[in-house]
Amino acid sequence: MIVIEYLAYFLITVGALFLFLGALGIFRMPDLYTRIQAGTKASTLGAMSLILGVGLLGFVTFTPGYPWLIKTLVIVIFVAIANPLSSHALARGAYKDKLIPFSKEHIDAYEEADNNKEKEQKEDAK
Amino acid sequence: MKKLLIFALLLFIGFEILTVLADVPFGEDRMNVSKFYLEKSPAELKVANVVTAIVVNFRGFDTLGEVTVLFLAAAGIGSILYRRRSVHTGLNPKRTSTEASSIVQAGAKVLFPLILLLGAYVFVHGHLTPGGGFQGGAIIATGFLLKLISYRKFSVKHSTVTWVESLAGIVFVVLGLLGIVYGGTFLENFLPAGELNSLISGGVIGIIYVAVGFKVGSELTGVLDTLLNISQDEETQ
Amino acid sequence: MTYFFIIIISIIALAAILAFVRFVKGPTAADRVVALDTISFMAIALMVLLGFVLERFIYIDVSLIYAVLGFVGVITIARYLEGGI
Amino acid sequence: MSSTLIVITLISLFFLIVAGIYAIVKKDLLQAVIATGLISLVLSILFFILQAPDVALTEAAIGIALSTIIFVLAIRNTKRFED
Repeated sequence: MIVIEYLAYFLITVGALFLFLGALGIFRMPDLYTRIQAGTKASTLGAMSLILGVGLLGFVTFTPGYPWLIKTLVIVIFVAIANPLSSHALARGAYKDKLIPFSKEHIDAYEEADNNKEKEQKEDAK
Repeated sequence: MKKLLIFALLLFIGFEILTVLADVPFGEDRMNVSKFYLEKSPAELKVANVVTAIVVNFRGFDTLGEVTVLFLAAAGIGSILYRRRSVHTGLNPKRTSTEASSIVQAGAKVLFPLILLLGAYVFVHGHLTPGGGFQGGAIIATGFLLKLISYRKFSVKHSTVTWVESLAGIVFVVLGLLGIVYGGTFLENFLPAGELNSLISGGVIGIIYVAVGFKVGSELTGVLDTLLNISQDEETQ
Repeated sequence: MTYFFIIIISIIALAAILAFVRFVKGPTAADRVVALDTISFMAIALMVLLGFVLERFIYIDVSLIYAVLGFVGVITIARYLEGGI
Repeated sequence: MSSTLIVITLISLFFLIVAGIYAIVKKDLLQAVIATGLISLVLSILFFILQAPDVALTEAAIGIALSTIIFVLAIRNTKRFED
């Protein structure tokens, strides 16, 4: 039991630190795409581990502990699906909205892939 | 002259309001109605969530009015936007101009049943946990919206929406009328109350909240589908 | 134990302030959506934490709803920016 | 613990006021809608702290998803510009 409690405190601390790092990334990064990657990865990990830590702590503290743990696990699963999905859709939408990425060497792999696909389709048509 | 008249009128109204307010006692406990609700809803109705007991049972007639207002709003939106939609002769109306990316589609496929389950959980447990029919219906409509904006071919049948909505409304009204028959007043709780904090408790409250959830969910789904179906090239004409 | 939670909550509040600065500064609409998304996930974490501290089991339903529904709004705005809907 | 809650409430109120002013002042309608979403998020946290989970849940279900979406759909059927 005491091991679970220390693990929970560790997870909560890690989660809060990663949430802070995600916010710092959003604050400091130069353009939208880098901000998205800072916000998504760091804040997904932070929120997941913080909620899991609180769930473990509730499992130890409250007398019927398992409902608390199950509900927090459901929230963790939803966060793990939802946050990367929305960030992906947002990055794609911003790219289609013609937002220029910040970079010194203009390498656009997404456009190249699109061009290659079009070429292949033309060759197939021939 | 006019300004003087207005000033005199304002002075009179202010004097009247002050004399009325002077009769209100200060510092006494006057909240008799809320005390009645707080005592009666766990003791007699066996409902853990007092807000649900007030919304569905003590003020159930108001809830019927709210549902009717929502129905009128949905009907208004439908009647304004329906003519534009019927211009399209094709079977598949032009809702989205491009398909969503496959990641969003896969995520929508995974999350759609989970969101529907969550909405059903919220309105079935309306008398135990926070939330109820309105919130559950909104969650279900959001789930349908996720599917609608992800897939081009997914569409909601308006006849099904209308049937579900009408049936839910009929269930609400019939339960209220049965209350008149068995208990004497509209929406009287005539079913056995059950045990506090269990799923089957509170008599008609749970059934009414399920009906409200279906009604709100189908109405909002119909509104969102109607709003999405206006095509863009038609707007430019 | 209480001091621990106070420190954690203040870290989350500081992070929310940083994201809010990006919300005010952010030049385009997409930047603001990213800031809103991050603030909403911080709010989910904060609600679970407060539900534990205040010892209210039923309160975490709110954060469950937020985790599910918050992203649908973001996806709709993204699809609008994309020109999809 | 209660002083921490007061600090959170003050920060939330600050967010609320700034986002509200922003939603009124901004010319771009999409950004105003995003600010409205932030307002409903902060309001939900405030209702949560005031121990009204029913109202917080309603604000969460209606405010962040449905009203934002309906506003976006309305903007789609009109015109939008970015300044």
